[in-house]
Amino acid sequence: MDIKDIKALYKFLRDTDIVEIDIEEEKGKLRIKRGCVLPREEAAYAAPVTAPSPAKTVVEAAPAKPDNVMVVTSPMVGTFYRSASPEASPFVEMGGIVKNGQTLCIIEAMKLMNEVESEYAGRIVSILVENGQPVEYGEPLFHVEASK
Amino acid sequence: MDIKDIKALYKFLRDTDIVEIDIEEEKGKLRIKRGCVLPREEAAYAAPVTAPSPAKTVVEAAPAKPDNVMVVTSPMVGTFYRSASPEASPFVEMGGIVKNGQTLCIIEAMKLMNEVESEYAGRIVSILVENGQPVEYGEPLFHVEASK
Amino acid sequence: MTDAHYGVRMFNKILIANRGEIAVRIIRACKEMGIRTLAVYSQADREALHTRFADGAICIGPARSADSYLNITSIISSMEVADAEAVHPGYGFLAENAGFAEACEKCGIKFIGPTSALMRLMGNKVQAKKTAEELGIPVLPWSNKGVADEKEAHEVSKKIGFPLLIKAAAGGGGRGMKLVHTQAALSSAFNMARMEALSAFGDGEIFIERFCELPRHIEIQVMADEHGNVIHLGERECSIQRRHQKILEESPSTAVDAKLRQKMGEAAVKLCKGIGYTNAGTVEFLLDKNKSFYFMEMNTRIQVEHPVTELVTGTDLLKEQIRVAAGHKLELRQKDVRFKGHSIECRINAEDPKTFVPSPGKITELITPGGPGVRLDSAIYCGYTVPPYYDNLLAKLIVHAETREDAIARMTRALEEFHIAGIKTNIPLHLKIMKDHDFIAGNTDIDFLSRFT
Amino acid sequence: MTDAHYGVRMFNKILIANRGEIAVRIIRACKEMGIRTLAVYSQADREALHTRFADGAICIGPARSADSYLNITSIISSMEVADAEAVHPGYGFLAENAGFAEACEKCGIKFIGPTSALMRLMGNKVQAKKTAEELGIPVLPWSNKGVADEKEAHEVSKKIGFPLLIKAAAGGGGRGMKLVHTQAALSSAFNMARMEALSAFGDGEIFIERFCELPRHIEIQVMADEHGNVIHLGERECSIQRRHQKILEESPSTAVDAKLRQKMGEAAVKLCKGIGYTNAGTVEFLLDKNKSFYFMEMNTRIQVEHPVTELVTGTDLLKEQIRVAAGHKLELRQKDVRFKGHSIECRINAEDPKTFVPSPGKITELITPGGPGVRLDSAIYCGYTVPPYYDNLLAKLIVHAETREDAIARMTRALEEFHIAGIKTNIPLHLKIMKDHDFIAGNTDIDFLSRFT
Repeated sequence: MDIKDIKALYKFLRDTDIVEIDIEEEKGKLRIKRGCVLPREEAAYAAPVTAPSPAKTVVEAAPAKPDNVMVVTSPMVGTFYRSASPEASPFVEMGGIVKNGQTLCIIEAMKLMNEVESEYAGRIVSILVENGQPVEYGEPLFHVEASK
Repeated sequence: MDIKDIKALYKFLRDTDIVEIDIEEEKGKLRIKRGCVLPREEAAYAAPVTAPSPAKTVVEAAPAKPDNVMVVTSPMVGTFYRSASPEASPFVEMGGIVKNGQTLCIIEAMKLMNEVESEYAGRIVSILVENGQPVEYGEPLFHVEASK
Repeated sequence: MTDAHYGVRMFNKILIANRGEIAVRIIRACKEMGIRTLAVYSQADREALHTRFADGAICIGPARSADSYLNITSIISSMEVADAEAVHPGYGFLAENAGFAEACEKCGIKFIGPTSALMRLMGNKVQAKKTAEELGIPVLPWSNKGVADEKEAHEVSKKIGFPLLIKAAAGGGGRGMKLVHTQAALSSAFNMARMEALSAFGDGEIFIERFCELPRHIEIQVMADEHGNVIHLGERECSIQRRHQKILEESPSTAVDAKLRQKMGEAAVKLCKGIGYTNAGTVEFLLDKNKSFYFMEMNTRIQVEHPVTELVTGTDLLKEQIRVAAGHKLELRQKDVRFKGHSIECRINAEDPKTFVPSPGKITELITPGGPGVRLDSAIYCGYTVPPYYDNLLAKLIVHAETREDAIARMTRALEEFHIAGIKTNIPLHLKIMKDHDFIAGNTDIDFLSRFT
Repeated sequence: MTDAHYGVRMFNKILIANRGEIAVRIIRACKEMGIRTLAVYSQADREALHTRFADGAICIGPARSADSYLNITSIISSMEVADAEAVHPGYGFLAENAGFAEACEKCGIKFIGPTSALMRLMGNKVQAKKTAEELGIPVLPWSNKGVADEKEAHEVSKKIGFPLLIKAAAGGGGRGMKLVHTQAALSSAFNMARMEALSAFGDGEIFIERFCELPRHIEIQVMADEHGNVIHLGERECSIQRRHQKILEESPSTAVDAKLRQKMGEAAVKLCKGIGYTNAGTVEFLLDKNKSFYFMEMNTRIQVEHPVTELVTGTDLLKEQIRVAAGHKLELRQKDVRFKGHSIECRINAEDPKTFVPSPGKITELITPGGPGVRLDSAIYCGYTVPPYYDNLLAKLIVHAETREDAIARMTRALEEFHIAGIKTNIPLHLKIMKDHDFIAGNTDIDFLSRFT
């Protein structure tokens, strides 16, 4: 399993709602778990993809985040929704302009819908989680390029 | 047990043939074991005196050894004798001049007397072990200040 | 998935709502049973062993326990998100939180422990004591109900006599207790206790019982399935405590012989049957100098000190908890429970061995004991930083040997091997206990450690 | 000093003439028995655990084994200097060196093991086999004595048939063996074997025996006191070997039932009684596909894999060795030996798990497994540098559980917990074995690992 395979696998996973995948082969084991970003890597603009030891691999999917790009993280464990209902349109879109206090998404926890509001005014430059995917506490959801 | 006590105790021990002493007090345990010098400390001119953890203490009894002072170490485990028999006079004395190949002492191992010869020509500046005391492999026996 | 041992249903995935050595212990049991494990962790525990050992791990909040390990919403949400069927609460944190158990029940998640109703019943010390008394289990003379005011307290005191103890119904583990020696001191002590109980537990209910001088703290391990079967697994001697915190436990107790063990065990089983208890539990007794025992309280969870029972009975209480929660019948019958040898557990805490001040920080050197008869339930490794936010239990060192004398010799050499640098630990205190004449003679009571240090 | 258990004399101080995990194991036994310990170490082992754990330690030579751990003069001199009454040789190094045992006997030092005469008798494979045969213990058809030349070899081959094995009388553990399939290959194989034996062991004595196809390697643990009592403690299954080096052992064997165990045990005991054996020993048998067993050789020492026997029988073989050497009678009688549960040992080696190239160096990260049913006999710690001079055994991971299935599950989770960084280890190989269908089914023979890797 080389880095290209892992990248390809990761690309595939990003488009699904698979959270975790375990592969066991003769050559070794690979586990990919999505949605967990270490705090010291929060600035790394990417969700880590890790293969457990002996061969630890971290794939960084994007270049370093500029200083004026803010991270909106999940305030709780739950399921991430981009819109108020399946039929409704998303609260925000890529490239959209948001105001401080504007609702960005919903985190469903224990059947309750919790709105996540932007603490920044600016432009949405990344949406880091797919609709319907589980998120953990502190997991990055959006990158907002702050207005000057 | 503070450092001064340990130093005093060590001074006392050096003049005896006690190899090891265990003291257990309410305040803690102290073990002093003589005759074991770590190789990286061989040049330290002193036998280490250690109190086991939690309070490791190393007492250095003498200043650093000059470059031209050579160490004669024991080639085997055994008992150190400075003379060929209890009645005979010592092979060498403090301050005595020795030739390369001259017998410095005897190490008795399994009832056999093994003569230890000097590899250096020069003056005996330290006799590090007391007569009749056990020595281990590699333990420093004499310091010889090499002739120029 | 079915359990190979029984052909009965078994959980696919269990969430471990805890941290430290007990979380690791639960993960070990699950792994050996072929059950997937989901750890939850606070931001301070990313490098913790339970986070590393589990099959999956979800960050549930910041370091503060109230926001993470006590965060019921986050934990239940994690189970929904990761599709875990059951939750093991360990001890501490949410283990005796009836509200959490109830939330699990409502969400269709199996809480590995008794029902929330049973937790509520035993969580209230007045209710628990009343229940035990009604079932004919000996209790110390007491107020027989909550004491409403000073006047009632004085009436009760006439019946019970002095010294007496004022306790909070919502307390437990010694919290919220006042010892009163004279009539004169009663009123103010009563009012203080009520105020303290109200502020500490949000519940000012107070009761009074006779004070028992220098008792031993003996507890009986029970295990009950959901089909009405209850067994006991003998006693644990837990008298060596500091401010009601146990630091060393052993089984058997030097004060309990086979006959007394049977009597106390039967009392514990009677209580469990009487209330319809399920899963693992511990019935705590005081044992006085005349070998009379009195029900104190029941802990509705696995205990820190469960390994000493496992070693002398050859059982695996964690696996049994999980099996029972999945609806299995108890493997063992009472008559098959055998006690073999002697076991001692030392709780290795990150603290100054003299001042007991906690000592978190980075472990820079570590040599752990091993060899025959030594079990280490630990959550540390060399290079691990012990966070300052949680309790200071680093590891449980447990030994098993044929006799108590051999167990003490084994524990001594194991403690001597155990080397932890970078933080302070109570290993020197344990070594001192192992060499204490009273301890060696088996003369311990709940004041042992205060006389000793 | 007298042993509290018996009131009989016990040693004051024992010198441990070994290093690594077995030296630590011996120190542990001594400490628990109240016996002072004296370690000896080479200059490469100043930071080794045995040097750190012993009550005293003497440096006996430079790194090279021949100058230190095999240096008989230094070791005996250390005993005289430090006033040790007995020496425990462990396994390897001087453990089966009759000359060392004899030197101890002459110096009035108790060698913890059999007499030098018994070691010489069993050390010569021709003598050992002849002795066993005379006692009525089954052996594979063989030359019945040393084979002097090619001509005699051809005569023997007519009686035995092909394939056959040519072996060195001074060999053992598979060293100096030649497998011969045809008459044509016999002469050159015989001459090569003799030359190799002469250069490897300084003894060119050669014998021939029938080759047994795909046998299991089953060994019986025996223990004998100096009063004529001999017991066996069941078998160990040691078929998983690489180039005659065992890497995994278990007890009981899946191929041995109670009846066969009794038969093999009785054969082992008969041999010991026949030669007047004392102390711990192991009688090695080959077990063929028809469940016939044949005496192979006897190891006159404690084995690496002794813990699996300790865990299933609840005994402490090291302590028993010391007691017996001090003149005590055996604690156990044969009828009291009970077998409980299943035990597996994995030898954790510092080596590449695929190429088997040794991997000495500094251990930079270490997480050791623990929890219920896990025993670790180890000589490593985080920060320790594994020296390149000695064998590459880092630790023995041993588990005990009720059934073989449970033991495999337990070993799997323990291996998964075991994390060693800085050097390579064979942990991945052991994990692969634990998941192998043939292993799980108990289908192992001495070719298992060669088919497997």
